[in-house]
Amino acid sequence: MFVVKVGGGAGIDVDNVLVDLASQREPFVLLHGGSDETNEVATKLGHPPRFVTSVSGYTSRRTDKETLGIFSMIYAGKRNVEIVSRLQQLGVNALGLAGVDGRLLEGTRKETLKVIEEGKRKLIRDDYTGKVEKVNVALLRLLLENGYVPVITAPILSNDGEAVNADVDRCAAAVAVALEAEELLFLSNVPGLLRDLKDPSSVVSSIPKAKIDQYVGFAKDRFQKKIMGAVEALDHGVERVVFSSANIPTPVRAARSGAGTVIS
Amino acid sequence: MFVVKVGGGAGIDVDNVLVDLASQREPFVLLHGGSDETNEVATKLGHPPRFVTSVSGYTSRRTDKETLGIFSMIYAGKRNVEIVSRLQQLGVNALGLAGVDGRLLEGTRKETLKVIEEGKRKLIRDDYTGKVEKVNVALLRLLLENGYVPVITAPILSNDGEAVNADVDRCAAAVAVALEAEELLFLSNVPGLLRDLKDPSSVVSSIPKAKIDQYVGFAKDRFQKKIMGAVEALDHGVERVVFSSANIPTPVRAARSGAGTVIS
Amino acid sequence: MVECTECGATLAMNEDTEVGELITCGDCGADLEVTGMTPPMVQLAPQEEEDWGE
Amino acid sequence: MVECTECGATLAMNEDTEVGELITCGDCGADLEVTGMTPPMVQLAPQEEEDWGE
Repeated sequence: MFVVKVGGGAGIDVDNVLVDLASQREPFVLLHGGSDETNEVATKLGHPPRFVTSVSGYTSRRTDKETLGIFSMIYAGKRNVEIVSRLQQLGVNALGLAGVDGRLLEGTRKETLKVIEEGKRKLIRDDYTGKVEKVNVALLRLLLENGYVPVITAPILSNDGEAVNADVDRCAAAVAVALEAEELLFLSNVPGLLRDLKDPSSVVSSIPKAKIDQYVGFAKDRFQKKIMGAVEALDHGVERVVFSSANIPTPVRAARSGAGTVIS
Repeated sequence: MFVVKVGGGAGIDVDNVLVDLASQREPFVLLHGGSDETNEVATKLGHPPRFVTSVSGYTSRRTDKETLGIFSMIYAGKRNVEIVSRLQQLGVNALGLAGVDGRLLEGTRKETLKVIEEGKRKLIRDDYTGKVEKVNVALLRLLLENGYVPVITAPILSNDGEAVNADVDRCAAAVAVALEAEELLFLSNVPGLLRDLKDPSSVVSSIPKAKIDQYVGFAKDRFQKKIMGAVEALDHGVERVVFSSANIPTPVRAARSGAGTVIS
Repeated sequence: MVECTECGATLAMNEDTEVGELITCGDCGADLEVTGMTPPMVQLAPQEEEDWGE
Repeated sequence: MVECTECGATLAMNEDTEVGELITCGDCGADLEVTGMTPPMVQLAPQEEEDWGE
């Protein structure tokens, strides 16, 4: 069993990943994002995306009620339908689920968020963002045992029954741990963790988990979050976490046989 | 077991239906539309909705590729997430599914569509519309038996693995037949079949299936399609089909005890 | 002018005819799909299993 | 000017302070949330379980 998360950024060849997944024999679960398309549609709808940086320096999407609606349109709607129907076309019996469905992914909504905006420290109260804390693994097993391939995305369900935005990388880590998957693959438009951001050939090929701190420095903001997710997964039983490109030939097979950055 | 379809039109109090559903003891499956919101968002995105009338006089949404994307955003995305999370908040273990998920709803995509547009007869080739022909009832039973309440919407899956728009009323009829449900309820912003469209009190309270032809004349275009769906369901084992308002107190309980127009 | 693909009759096409439009052959009644304007071209329109629409 | 709800010290508020902004009391260091501007009002900001963000 392995878990794949394919990014939602521009320049990610999702179809390339789906075609390779269709040829995999081992059972897998797929998660996907949708950030770039969400930004595009939000801008067209006159509610352009805003990103806030938490006081401890992490950026996240400012998710007020309207943004959450647009977020659901792309993640749980357009993109999930496109990926599921394409996989069905490739002979994979895909079944799309957002975290709210059947309480698949649950977590605590952050009532307040301390952020820095235009140099000012602010407290945001109407943010619909949460951290995934619980995975309904029984639902995943039920579907897998009956021949379905779960294709999962946000939003997730807060403890008081609200849909909230959540970091899909972190959801992928939580799903991998819950399913006791051996491998967790992050496929996106970067070949892996780069020593020098401007040099795509400077990929760090492997990192022993114990030495992760020596490498976290290379990662910029969003990638640091991904590495945090990887460490969390490794700490809870996942054997290998791989960051690799979605755009190379047979990207899944490549990532499972050492391409990109392997943390184990 | 009963099946409820709640409309997507403006002025439909969906929450009123969800609250009443949460108090139902009998198992049920819910389907929902999203037409008005789809029109709104399509217009804002600069791709306003177009409706075409088939040569035999029925109107349907012109669904080119871009429209299909917007359709999925609202039906399978924003609205499905809102309804599922609200039901979860009300203690119902709802699980959202579009027809593409796990091949729940399959049908033939109409390769071509003969329509009348601005007085001209035209042949449309790039329309992503289909008629539901197959229901994956095993998936529905699997979920129901494990305590989940399916919340279903379009798009459905065409035989060659494409997401296509489909009439959710007709999907509701197909689901009711597949599940051998006794009752199929259509809840919307009209109290039932009206003898006089301008007089809300002129509701036809009951219609014996055999006499349906005497009443079809009252129905205007879209409502005629609903009645066709009802007749189809009654012909295949469903005992009662009810058209009633979503906006009256306890609308589900009322519809199950004779409110609106009952066809049986 | 264009020739009906079914019976060979010559059909007049008025100015505002568009590609994708359906025209009926005056002679044999065949339903023809306009597939080109310059030069004008038609082909037999597919027979559609008409039902009550979606 | 506004009074710190924790230690009673008087705090100056500059012009561009906004509702929702966080200010720190110079005396006791408490994190205060600005809840009103006319008149200026503050309350203790909730302690947040800071983590690496979403």
